[in-house]
Amino acid sequence: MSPAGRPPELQGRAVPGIEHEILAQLQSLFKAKLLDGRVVRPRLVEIAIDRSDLLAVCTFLREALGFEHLACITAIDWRDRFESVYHVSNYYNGCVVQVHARIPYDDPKIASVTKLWNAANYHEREAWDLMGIVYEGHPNLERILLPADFKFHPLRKDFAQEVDRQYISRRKLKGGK
Amino acid sequence: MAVDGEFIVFLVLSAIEVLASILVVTNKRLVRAAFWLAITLVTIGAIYLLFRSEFLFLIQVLVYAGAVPVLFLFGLMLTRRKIMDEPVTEGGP
Amino acid sequence: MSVPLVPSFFESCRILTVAIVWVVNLIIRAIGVVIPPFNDLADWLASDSVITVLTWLVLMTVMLVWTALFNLLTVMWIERKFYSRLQDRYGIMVSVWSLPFWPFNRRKDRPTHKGWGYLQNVADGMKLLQKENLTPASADAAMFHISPVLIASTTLLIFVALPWSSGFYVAKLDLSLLFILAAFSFAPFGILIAGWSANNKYTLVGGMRAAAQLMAYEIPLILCVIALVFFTGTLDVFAIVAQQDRHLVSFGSLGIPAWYVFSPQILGFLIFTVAMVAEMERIPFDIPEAEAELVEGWTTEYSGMRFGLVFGFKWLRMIAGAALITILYLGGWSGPVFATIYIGGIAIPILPEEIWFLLKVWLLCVVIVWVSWSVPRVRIDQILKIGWRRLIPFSLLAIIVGAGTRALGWY
Amino acid sequence: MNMGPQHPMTHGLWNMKVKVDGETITDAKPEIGYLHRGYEKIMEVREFQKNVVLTDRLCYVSSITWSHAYCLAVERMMGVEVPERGQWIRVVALELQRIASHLMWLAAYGPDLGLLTALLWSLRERELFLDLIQLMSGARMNQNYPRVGGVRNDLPDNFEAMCKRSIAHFLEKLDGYEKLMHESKVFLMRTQDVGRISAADAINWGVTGPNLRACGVNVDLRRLDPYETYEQIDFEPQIWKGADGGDSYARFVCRFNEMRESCGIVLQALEKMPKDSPFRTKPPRRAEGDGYARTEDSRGEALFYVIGDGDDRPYRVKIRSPIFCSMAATPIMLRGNKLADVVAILGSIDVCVGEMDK
Repeated sequence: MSPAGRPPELQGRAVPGIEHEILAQLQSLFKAKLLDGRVVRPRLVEIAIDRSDLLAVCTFLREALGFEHLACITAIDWRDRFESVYHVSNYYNGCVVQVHARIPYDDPKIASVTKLWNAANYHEREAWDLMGIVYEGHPNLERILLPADFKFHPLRKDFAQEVDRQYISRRKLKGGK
Repeated sequence: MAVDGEFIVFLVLSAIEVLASILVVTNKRLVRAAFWLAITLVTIGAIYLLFRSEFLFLIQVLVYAGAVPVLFLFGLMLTRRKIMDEPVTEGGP
Repeated sequence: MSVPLVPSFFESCRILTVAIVWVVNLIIRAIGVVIPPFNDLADWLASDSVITVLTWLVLMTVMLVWTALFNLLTVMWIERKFYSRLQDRYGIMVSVWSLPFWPFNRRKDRPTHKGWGYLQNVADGMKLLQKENLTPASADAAMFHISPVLIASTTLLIFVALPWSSGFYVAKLDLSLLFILAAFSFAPFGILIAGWSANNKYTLVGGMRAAAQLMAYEIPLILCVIALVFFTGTLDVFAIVAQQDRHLVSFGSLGIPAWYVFSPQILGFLIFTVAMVAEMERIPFDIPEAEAELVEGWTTEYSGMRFGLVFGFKWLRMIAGAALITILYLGGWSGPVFATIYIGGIAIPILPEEIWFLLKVWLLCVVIVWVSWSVPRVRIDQILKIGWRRLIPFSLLAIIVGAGTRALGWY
Repeated sequence: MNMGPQHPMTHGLWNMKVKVDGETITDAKPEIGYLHRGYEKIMEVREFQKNVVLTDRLCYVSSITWSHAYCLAVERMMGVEVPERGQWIRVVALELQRIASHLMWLAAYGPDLGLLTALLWSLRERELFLDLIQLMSGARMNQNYPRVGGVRNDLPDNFEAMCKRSIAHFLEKLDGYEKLMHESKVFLMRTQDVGRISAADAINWGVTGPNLRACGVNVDLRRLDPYETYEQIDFEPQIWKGADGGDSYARFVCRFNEMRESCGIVLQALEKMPKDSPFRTKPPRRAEGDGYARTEDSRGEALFYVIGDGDDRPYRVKIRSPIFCSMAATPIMLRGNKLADVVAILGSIDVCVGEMDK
């Protein structure tokens, strides 16, 4: 078995230097499809891909490299594009791959990874709820934190907060203008 | 016929019993019918008491008032309440 | 071999009634000086048959105050104090000086929350009395109102046949044991009606559970009594206690008493106690109102004093159950007497039978409380499994043991 | 049947829709979001340091661990290195908070099973640790103690002695707990073979922390992805060692033993801590880039992903709460059990609604 693969028993300890190996494997397989790929710090690899390659990368991570745990799905509004960030973690060597999947702003759709990790179920629902990214193939994409009749996706940057900065001056407290 | 206390008690008890047993068969709400059934059985027991058969009275109460209506009610609980002529609240706890 | 403090409850109440009537008649005759027909009223009141009727009324009142007020409050207080100590805290400590009106609020420096807290339960009852009685809109109102009455009245019915000592009783029945059991067996009916009529899923499930549990535990209860009857040969609780009022092994004046718990009936005693705890719906078996999953079980929809009734009468059933265990297996009110004073030929015991009986009952209550605050709740299917698969075979075994030892003449 | 939002079973405000057949559960569906306060949005308009106040309130039972996770993420984004003494103090604070949180869980789990005595006992012991935390940070709840770049203040002089005394007292009391819980037949009847979830399912559904270790999976982020000075501490992650884990009892045992383990970590940390050295650095005001931190919270894996765009406020903060993910797996645990087991199962996974709904 490859060092990145699954040892028979969970050691519960991190394997040093594993992040370079995983990045190398990803780069050798996906080559140009990786828009960005670097080792941030020990046990953290960051890669960026287009949304069309998401399922291929995720399947490779899970099936071949043993990344069994989907820790988190973050949706980010970069004003000109969306990003869906997947933190996928490996229990065998303690490595985390941070997958940035880029989504165009006018068409916020991406494939769902619920088939790979059931944990994605709630995360994707939450991301849809708060950011409005449609995860195609999700079994039950409905609002989870907000009321079912809520009309907005509040984490988008164009959803204004009441005040830009929470600040009360002493003058105001004393009753002045 | 001399009207003595026991006779009056007997009349009252049997009146209650007859009334209750009529209510058993005419009542549309099944749990109320079961309640009247219990009343009927207890009054029958009380009539036994009138005949000085205390043991029979206690056994009647123990078995026919304590156990049988409970069994009936237990069966009724498993039925849906919709068959009764009452509004069914949707949702609720 | 103790002596009762109240040699005859009825006679005591009669004396009390006669005294009351005498005082009332003084007033009536004073009016009768002006309006003569009132003298006839006074004579009528003092007549024998009226006194008898009045005595029964007074007797009922005294018994109600004794059981439902004094004993209920005391056992509640004991429980609350006891489990508070178990949990490393003081428990209720409100003293009478915290009452907000004269003369209690006179001294500002008196600590108001360092008392014994006995009146806390009274205050809780007062609070419940002031609350509104709500009836759910979709409930079967008549049945909903009837069931607390049913539960409360049948619970009080137990105390008709349950004696507190050889003199302190309401009625002396030949079949008193059977009567008590019959009165006990009424409660599931009321609980089922209550659970069903409130039209709430929690109460419905709670009522079903209560009925299933009580039915499962009534059977070993009665089987144990059957096993005991092989020994006693009677269903009269007075006779049963009298049989136990002797020494099995004597060491001088003291000795091991011939209680049925020190006989082959020990098996029956254990089963009876477990079944009784289930009948009381105390914690290892309190799933009918498992507050964690069923809010308050079948009492969820009750409010105000109706809730107070069904809640408070749980303790009354506990007293009745503990008293029944005491009578059947722990020698009832029999106990050694340490000193008896004779005043004018009337024996006045220092430790009368009532004290012995209450001591045993309360101690038993403490043990039950102790158990119920140190174990978690059992699940419904486990409860029924314990009831049907364990207790019933063992109670049948108790019958066999009882009959066998009796037939072979070993006991 | 609705269990919640106002129900004694729910430790907070959420709803469990349970479909029952008689008393057996056929299906369940958690409904959450009643306590959603929009943390991720609010945090975008507050400065980095001020957000610690908010993260404290994510879970009021275990606030230090949450603030710490946030601070760690921000520090990694800024590239700030916390001085060594600051790291050790954080370890002490984290473990004390973990014990306090577990005791709160124990206090809630007891009444779930009808064991009110456990509530009073564990709240009594929780006072010890709340007092310690108060001594350290000045507050019993919502301490606002970890700061970006270290901790707010140094440990007081008498802290070490007090800590040792309290822990010795606590370890004595834990034996009494074992008598009340582990050795009680009724307790075993209620918790064993209830709410079972297989290790594969648990990993796939994203169950983390003690709930995952109860399935026999050797994952403890303090070991697997060490942060602060956990690498230098010798401790044993509490894993269910038996053949059939994943039930309520295994979860209970793992959490229970973790308290004991945490005591050991605190004592070690107090020994190994360098004395009289700086405990915090001054972080930059503005930062750009992204930083993520995952820590072993008292309930599982807490993950913060913070993105800065060069301003003094985060551009985006993502909170991954462990209970949010465990909640997705509850239908698997509940299915096929009895209605009365709902409390025995949901109590054992230690729900905290504050962090679940964000």
